[in-house]
Amino acid sequence: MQLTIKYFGLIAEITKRNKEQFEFSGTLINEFLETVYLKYPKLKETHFQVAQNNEIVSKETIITQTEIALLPPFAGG
Amino acid sequence: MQLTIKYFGLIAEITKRNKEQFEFSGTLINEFLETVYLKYPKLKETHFQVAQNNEIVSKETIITQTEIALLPPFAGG
Amino acid sequence: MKDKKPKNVFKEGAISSEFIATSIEKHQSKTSIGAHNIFLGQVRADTIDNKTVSAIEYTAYEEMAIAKFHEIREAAFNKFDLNCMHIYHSLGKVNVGEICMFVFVSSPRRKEVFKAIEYIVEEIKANVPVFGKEIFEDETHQWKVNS
Amino acid sequence: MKDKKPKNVFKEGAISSEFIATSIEKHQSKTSIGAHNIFLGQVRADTIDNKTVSAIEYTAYEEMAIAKFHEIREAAFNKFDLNCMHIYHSLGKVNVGEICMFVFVSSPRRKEVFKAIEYIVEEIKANVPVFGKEIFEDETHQWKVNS
Repeated sequence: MQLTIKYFGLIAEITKRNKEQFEFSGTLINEFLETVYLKYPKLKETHFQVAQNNEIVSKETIITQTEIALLPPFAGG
Repeated sequence: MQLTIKYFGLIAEITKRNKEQFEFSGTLINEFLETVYLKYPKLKETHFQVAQNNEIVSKETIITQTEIALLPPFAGG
Repeated sequence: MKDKKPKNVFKEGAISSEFIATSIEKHQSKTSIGAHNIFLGQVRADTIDNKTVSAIEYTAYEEMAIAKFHEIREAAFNKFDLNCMHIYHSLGKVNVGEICMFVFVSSPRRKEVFKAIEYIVEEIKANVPVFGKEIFEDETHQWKVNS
Repeated sequence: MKDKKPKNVFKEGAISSEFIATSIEKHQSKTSIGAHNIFLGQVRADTIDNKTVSAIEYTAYEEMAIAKFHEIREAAFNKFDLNCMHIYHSLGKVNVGEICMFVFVSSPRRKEVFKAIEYIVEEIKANVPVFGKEIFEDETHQWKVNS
């Protein structure tokens, strides 16, 4: 399936873009991240959380949406 | 000695004035209040606190100032 | 900005939103501030025995009140890490819906302002000799008591 | 005034003191309100390794942020006795000394607003995906992390 991945803040600075599409045939967030790390090895050493369907999810979560977001630490307020 | 007594809020409504002077020869707040009650018996059934030198004091306190205030419940804020 | 001289916090009549805005704006040059907390007391149209409050007329034992406001101010500066603190209270008539008290604290960090604002407001309610005559729409009145 | 539709709380650039004043003024017709509490986040001129922050540029995962703001809003209305609640957060560049967040709660009684404001601010800090790029005077930057 085709996944849209969104990047924010420090993460977008590393990937040099705000979003992109990946072809992905696996099941879990974890597996998908391996694909992303191949393109952006620096993300492996960078702290971020993953959001799916507007919720932070663990990396063992099954991908059910076509949009995934990588979120660096929050700094609101 | 001559004492100035100040009345506020509900108390001033009962005494119909904001302040007045009393001649007093005793020692304690309590004794002085007896003089005041003679003039305003209704104050006996009215809740108030006594302030001397900008502090709430108990009725067993010795009078050291020439100004005493009778304060009804606070309603600031 | 701590100072040692008691300030007169009383203002005649309601506290306007413009006054509050100006006060906020004055803090924009203080760039070590990260968080402000503002408490506003507003006169409520309470209904008691079918009569509705239309205004509160505030009076105070001013000399003692100013001393108490100063004590509260000093205690709050000692307890909390604050850049500044401002307290204003109305005297005279304040209509329902209008602001009768304005407490403003600022700190580098948010945790401090939450603790400070509650402390200051509770201390004012408990210890400052301000009296409130609740005036009903029919011109009768009763004396307010803080709960 | 509780509503069920998510609101867009984001504003481009700093939140002005006039905007805050207008917001306060709009509450004067709500005469069951007795207490307001306002939290303001202000951009601090922090110094890190001898470089001083001159502005923060905010971005957000807006779709998720709006959903989270809505959840926080609903939870606060359920937990506390509030008349109204307003939340605004800046996006884009906010200079030091300017306001980047405005949270406004109103209740008949003061105890509720103290608890509510702290709850809402802490929830926002922890759960809303807003990102802040701290821009130094020499144009370099670092990414802010909430503490």
